[in-house]
Amino acid sequence: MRYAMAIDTKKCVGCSDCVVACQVENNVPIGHCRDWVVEATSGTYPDLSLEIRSERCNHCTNAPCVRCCPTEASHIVDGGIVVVDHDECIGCKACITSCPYDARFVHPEGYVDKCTFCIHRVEKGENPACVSVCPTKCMYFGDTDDPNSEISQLLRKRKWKTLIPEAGTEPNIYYLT
Amino acid sequence: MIEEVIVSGRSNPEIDPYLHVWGWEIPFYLFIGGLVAGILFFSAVYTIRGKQDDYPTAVKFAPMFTPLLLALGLSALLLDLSHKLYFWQLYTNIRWESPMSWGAWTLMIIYPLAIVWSALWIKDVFPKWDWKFKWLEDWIEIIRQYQKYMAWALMVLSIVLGMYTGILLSAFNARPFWNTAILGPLFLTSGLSAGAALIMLLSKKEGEKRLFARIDLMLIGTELFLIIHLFMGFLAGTNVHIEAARLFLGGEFTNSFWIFVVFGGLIFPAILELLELRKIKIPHYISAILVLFGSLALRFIVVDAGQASRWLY
Amino acid sequence: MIEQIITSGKHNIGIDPVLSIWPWEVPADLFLAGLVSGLLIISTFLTLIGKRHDYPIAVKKAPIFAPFLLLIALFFLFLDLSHKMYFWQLYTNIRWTSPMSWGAWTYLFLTPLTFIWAAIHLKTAYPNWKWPYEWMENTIEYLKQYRTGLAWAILGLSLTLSMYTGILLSAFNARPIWNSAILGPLFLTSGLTSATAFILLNCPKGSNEKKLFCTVSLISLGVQTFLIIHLIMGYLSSDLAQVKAADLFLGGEFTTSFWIMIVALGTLIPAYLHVLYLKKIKVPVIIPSILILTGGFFLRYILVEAGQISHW
Amino acid sequence: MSKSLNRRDFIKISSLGLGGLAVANPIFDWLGGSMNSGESLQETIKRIPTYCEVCFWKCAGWTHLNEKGDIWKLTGNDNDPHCNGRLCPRGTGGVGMYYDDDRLKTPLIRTVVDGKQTYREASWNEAFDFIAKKMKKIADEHGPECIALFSHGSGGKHFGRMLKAFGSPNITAPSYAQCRGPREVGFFATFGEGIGSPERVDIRDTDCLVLIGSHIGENMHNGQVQEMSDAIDKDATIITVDPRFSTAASKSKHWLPIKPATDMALLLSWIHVIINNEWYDKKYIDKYAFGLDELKEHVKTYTPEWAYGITTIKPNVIRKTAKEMANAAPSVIIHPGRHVTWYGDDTQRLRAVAILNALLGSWGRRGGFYNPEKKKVAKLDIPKFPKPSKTWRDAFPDQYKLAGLALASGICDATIPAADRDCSFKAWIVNGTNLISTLPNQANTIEAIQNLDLMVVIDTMPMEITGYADVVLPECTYLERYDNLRISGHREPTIALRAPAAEPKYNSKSAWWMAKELADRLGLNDYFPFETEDQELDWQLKKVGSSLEEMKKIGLKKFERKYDDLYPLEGLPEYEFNTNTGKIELYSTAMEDEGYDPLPKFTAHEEPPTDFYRLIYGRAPMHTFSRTANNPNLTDLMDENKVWVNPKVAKEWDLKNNQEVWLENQDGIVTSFPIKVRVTERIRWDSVYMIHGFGHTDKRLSRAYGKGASDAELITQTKIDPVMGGTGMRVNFVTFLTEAPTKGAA
Repeated sequence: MRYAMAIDTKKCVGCSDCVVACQVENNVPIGHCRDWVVEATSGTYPDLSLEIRSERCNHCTNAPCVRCCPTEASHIVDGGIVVVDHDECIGCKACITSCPYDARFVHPEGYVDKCTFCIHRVEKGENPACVSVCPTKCMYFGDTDDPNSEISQLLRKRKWKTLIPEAGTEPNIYYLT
Repeated sequence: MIEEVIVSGRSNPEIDPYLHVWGWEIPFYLFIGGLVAGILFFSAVYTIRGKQDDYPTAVKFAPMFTPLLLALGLSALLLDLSHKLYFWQLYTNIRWESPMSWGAWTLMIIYPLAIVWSALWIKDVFPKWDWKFKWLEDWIEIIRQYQKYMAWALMVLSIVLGMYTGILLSAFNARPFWNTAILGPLFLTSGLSAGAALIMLLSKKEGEKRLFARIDLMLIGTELFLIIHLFMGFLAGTNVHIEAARLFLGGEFTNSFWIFVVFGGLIFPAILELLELRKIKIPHYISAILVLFGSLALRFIVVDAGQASRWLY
Repeated sequence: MIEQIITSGKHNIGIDPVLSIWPWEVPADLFLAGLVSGLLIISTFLTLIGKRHDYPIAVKKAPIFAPFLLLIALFFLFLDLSHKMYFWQLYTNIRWTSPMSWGAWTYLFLTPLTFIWAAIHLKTAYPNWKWPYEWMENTIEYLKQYRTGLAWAILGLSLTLSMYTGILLSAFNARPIWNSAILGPLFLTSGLTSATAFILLNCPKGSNEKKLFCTVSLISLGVQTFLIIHLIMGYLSSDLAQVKAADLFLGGEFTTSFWIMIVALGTLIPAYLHVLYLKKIKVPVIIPSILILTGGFFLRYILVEAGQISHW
Repeated sequence: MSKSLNRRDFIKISSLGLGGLAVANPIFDWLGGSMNSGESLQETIKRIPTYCEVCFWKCAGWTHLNEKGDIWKLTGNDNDPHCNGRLCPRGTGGVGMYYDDDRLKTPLIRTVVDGKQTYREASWNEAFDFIAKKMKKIADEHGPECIALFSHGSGGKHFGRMLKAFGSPNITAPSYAQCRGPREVGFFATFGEGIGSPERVDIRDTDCLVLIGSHIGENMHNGQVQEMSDAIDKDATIITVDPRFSTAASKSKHWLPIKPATDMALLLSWIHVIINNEWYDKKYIDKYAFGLDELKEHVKTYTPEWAYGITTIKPNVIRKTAKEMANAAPSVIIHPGRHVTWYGDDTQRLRAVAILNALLGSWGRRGGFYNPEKKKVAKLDIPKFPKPSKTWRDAFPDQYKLAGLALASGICDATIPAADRDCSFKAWIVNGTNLISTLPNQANTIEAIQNLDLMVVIDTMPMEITGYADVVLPECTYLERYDNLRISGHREPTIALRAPAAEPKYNSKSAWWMAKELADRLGLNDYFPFETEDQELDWQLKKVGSSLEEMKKIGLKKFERKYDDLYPLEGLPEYEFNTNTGKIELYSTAMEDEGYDPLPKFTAHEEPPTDFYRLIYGRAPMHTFSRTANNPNLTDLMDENKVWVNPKVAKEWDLKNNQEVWLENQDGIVTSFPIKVRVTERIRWDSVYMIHGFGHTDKRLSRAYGKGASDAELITQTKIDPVMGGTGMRVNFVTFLTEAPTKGAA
């Protein structure tokens, strides 16, 4: 089972609902966030194009943050979700430096925190908080191993890209362009 | 014009606007690791070659500092941990792929060895010293026979510790400036030259000072070569590496690196040592202190520059 | 799934489907250059620290072979050039950023010096050797007094030469296998190991020189293994291209040849044999030396081959 | 930056705090090898229905409590047509309003302490007595009509009932004359019906959506954004007309980078093209429309070439977009927009939009404008309100005759005593709106306030307006109170309940309770027959065939439409429009009777002087004006606005990204705080853009004070719309000041 997320940049309006929903759902302390929204504008007035992406931890298959964690606090559970075990993390922050997407942060209580694909919801069969709140329904979550899951069909139908694939981490957040 | 802006106000402390998770603790800890590796390496090598009497400070006196230095280094590392109460988790498993893990284990092994090693020599350095307890005396005598093997073990472990400080950084492919294999040997040589400098500083015997001055010269030579090799490697790397190199060739770290680390920490002390070897009267502690300072500054700048180099926006 | 295929039928010789423009000449040249520079480093180093007389073979006898090996290396390099008539163009300018350029210049300076160095030591190795001409006799006598200066120059040049062999490859960021900064020191140490092996080959039995060079060879084999592991780890903790390149050695087509020829035969077994020798167990020194030399050559051959296959 | 305060305490912290126990805890975990995935599992034990108060869209949803019974999160109600189970960022961030500790805590009364005006805390009874005594005094001297109520939110209904019972009809909201007014009047004059909120646009089924000044995706009108995303899925054509490259523009097939203040020219040229090429819906127009020939004659000269000179949009683009609209007709929408008070001729512009929609036959057809239906809920049987002797209209003899509701800016001007007016307003009650930043021309508003005898402000947050009040009453947030049922018109009529999820925090109370207490003191208690709010709701719900209990379980109840007239003009049946001629009035007789132009004409607007740029303001998806400026969750997303500057202009002024500048408008007013520059290609070279609702000057707003600059301070010039009194606010020009202005802030 390989969970992944697809974000349709054609529909995302950059409203940051996913950011607030994640903060509220997971009690992320104010001043920190597990996901964020990027607006990439290119061209010159009036020939412009704008791509809006909601970014978070990519739950990489070859995750540098899991490789470099000395206490195995940062580990991959089944479904490919990268989680941090709060009681095993000593806060050496090696994983923060090793993540090319800057998707981790130090929780005021000391351990390192990150997006967990809302594993407590996914285990109950629900979608992550950000996917279930997105007003433009532009975020899809599912199992890419299962060929007829919604996300697999989308990845077959649509053009997509991932963030800095050349960093070698095999990210699992796909941006439909 | 490409404009990539985070519009949802991401401002995670220590990560935005650019990464600054490792303050002064980790560079200090790496410097201490290098210094201790240098001292122990020299003292172990010269014990194996049976030269402990020709170079008393190197073999006997310098290791005295290592337990204290290691304590300092470890406390700096502990200070840096943000989840301090769980630090013992480091020793719940060995993770070969994570330099931080086998670095911690090397420290765990090297620390008692350093204490025992300095305990062995304490008698020669402080004759008046007596172990209050009887069983301690004969316990040390028993260990004395294994001194040879301990020396070998210490030599290998100090090399591993010296290399670990570099490889810890080079394992992060997310930070282009750190992601070069040359950092390992560079930090090893820098640690050895710091060790040699400290020994030069402490030693009273003229012969010893001259030997370590010559060793230090050679180490500084290799260090300079490795630094040039580092930058040539970057300039021939991918564009993120080129950008990382540009931080030092015109970017924000240019003058602080080339002036403090390269000139102040390497070239100038090398010239001083050369003059010393040519018998020109120069107070020897200047070059030693400069080398130590250069080595510390090298680590500070490498850690800061690494966190400033990035892939994304 | 991203499928990228060239549909316009591109098949340039040597480049498609897989790059193979440096077959064996270049690895042979790199190996010999490493060997020669190793020999010269050892002999000059020993002269400089005043141990000239304790180790006659290493300081005097071995360098005599150096010039000939260097010539063969240059010949291989020349063979590899496709536009042979214009090789002198190499010396029309110095291009600091290209390792090939400063490599060529080092060769230019080093070859005459190696001849002189060998000539100086010829008399001691073969006492009854007689220089055909009178003027050659006294020029050599005259040159003897500059021995230390000559030693420093040759030491510097041969160090650059051996590092050149590594850096030549690591400067290409198009080839992930080569683009690791560790290749320089790796080729330097591998050169030293093959030099010690060469010296051991023509050492008289039981001389303390042999014992010394056994330990030296053991240490440099240890360093070499460490560097190889460091090389592979460096690949694995780097970007996608290097991770995929590392697969060539961990399950790809070079796994067997790499781990057996280079690591096992080239380093571990000779090291073990050296340890046995140091423990006074009768071991004919030929075997480890030959293994080291072949291992050295294969190290370069496989790295050059694998480098050309790995791509972005 | 906001304090990194984690008020929602959760189990892990308490365990860590107890020293020894903390160390035992991890060891225990380690031994137990608990696969703690790092999340404390917060079951959704209890959820209470509510509808959102953070903006006027009023999405119905659920407040979830965590296992300790505290408010945890807000999610949408799945079968609410407003939000289909997905709240917008401000709705989800609504919990921030409850947990914001800068909230008003107790009633305050203004006193003078050693010469300085400050507030002292007072009990509720003391505050109510103070207000009641003053109101009676004003009513005796000047008559009850001299008391006005400004409100924006569900609190207004309760105070409205109390004030009408007291005898004053002057109840207004800034959302009419400063926002939606012109649109309602424009469409009423054409189709006999206004647009109402939520807008009756059928974006879900449309094939072509034209956005003129409506930034769906940046204004986060939840329903519309969701339907636009469905339209994008369906490959509907989106055409955006905007001098700025907005989010909607990036989604559109055609983006027309129009020169600001020239939209009217574009609309008229579109009408010209559609009529002359006979692309309009002939059967629809012949059956329903009136005045086509006059219109054809009127637009004869407004050719695309003429429009190109004014709007800088190429003629072929104008023709191509017109063709796209015609091809998609009748399921095409020329979106009326919401905040449309820009240049003073707004009603005429909206008339042009209405005419264009009529020509394409989209009114009352699928994919165009549907006919929303509201559920009739029984009124409370309370006595009739006394007939007021004068209304706000008397203050403006024969002006703004078509204004349907009271004008907030009008009442504000009428408060300043003027020679020709026999009396002016003496008391204001302000609820849920920060007049300092909603009404243009702050100096004028402040001057009006000086002339008041009594000013009562009821709000949840210490906004600037509370600084000027005589009495400040702390209202509890919508998560802590009952309110009227939400009865809104949509494809299917629905009613939604708002029930409290927690006790009101600090000493705050609900608006209904305040209105009842005040009514008792003014002897109007028979207008509040029930003791508590939920009894009133229960009575109303029983009348509709439901009950408070049932509603608490389902939160929202759908009803069948009385008759099947969702798309009344589908199939072109016989239909009587509520206009003078009973038809769609392309030529507006109502406007003609009142002496205004029956057909929209183009009027050129003032150009910015040299070194000045037109100030364009807009919305951010994560904020509702200044109401959420201090909300911890939402300020974490965006705590300050930036001024967008075109790179050419930035090079001219040598402005760098994130450089702090002060903005000075044409009247020399300077913003009190600096604002950061954002150099971006997305704005035209002749204008600058900034988001409304920042630059707060009230120190008690800890997260919002001094962040960014306030565009309201710069809007000193306004063009009043003669037809209905709307205040056109996009007529101000600004320039940059790179150093701090020497003289104090304006």
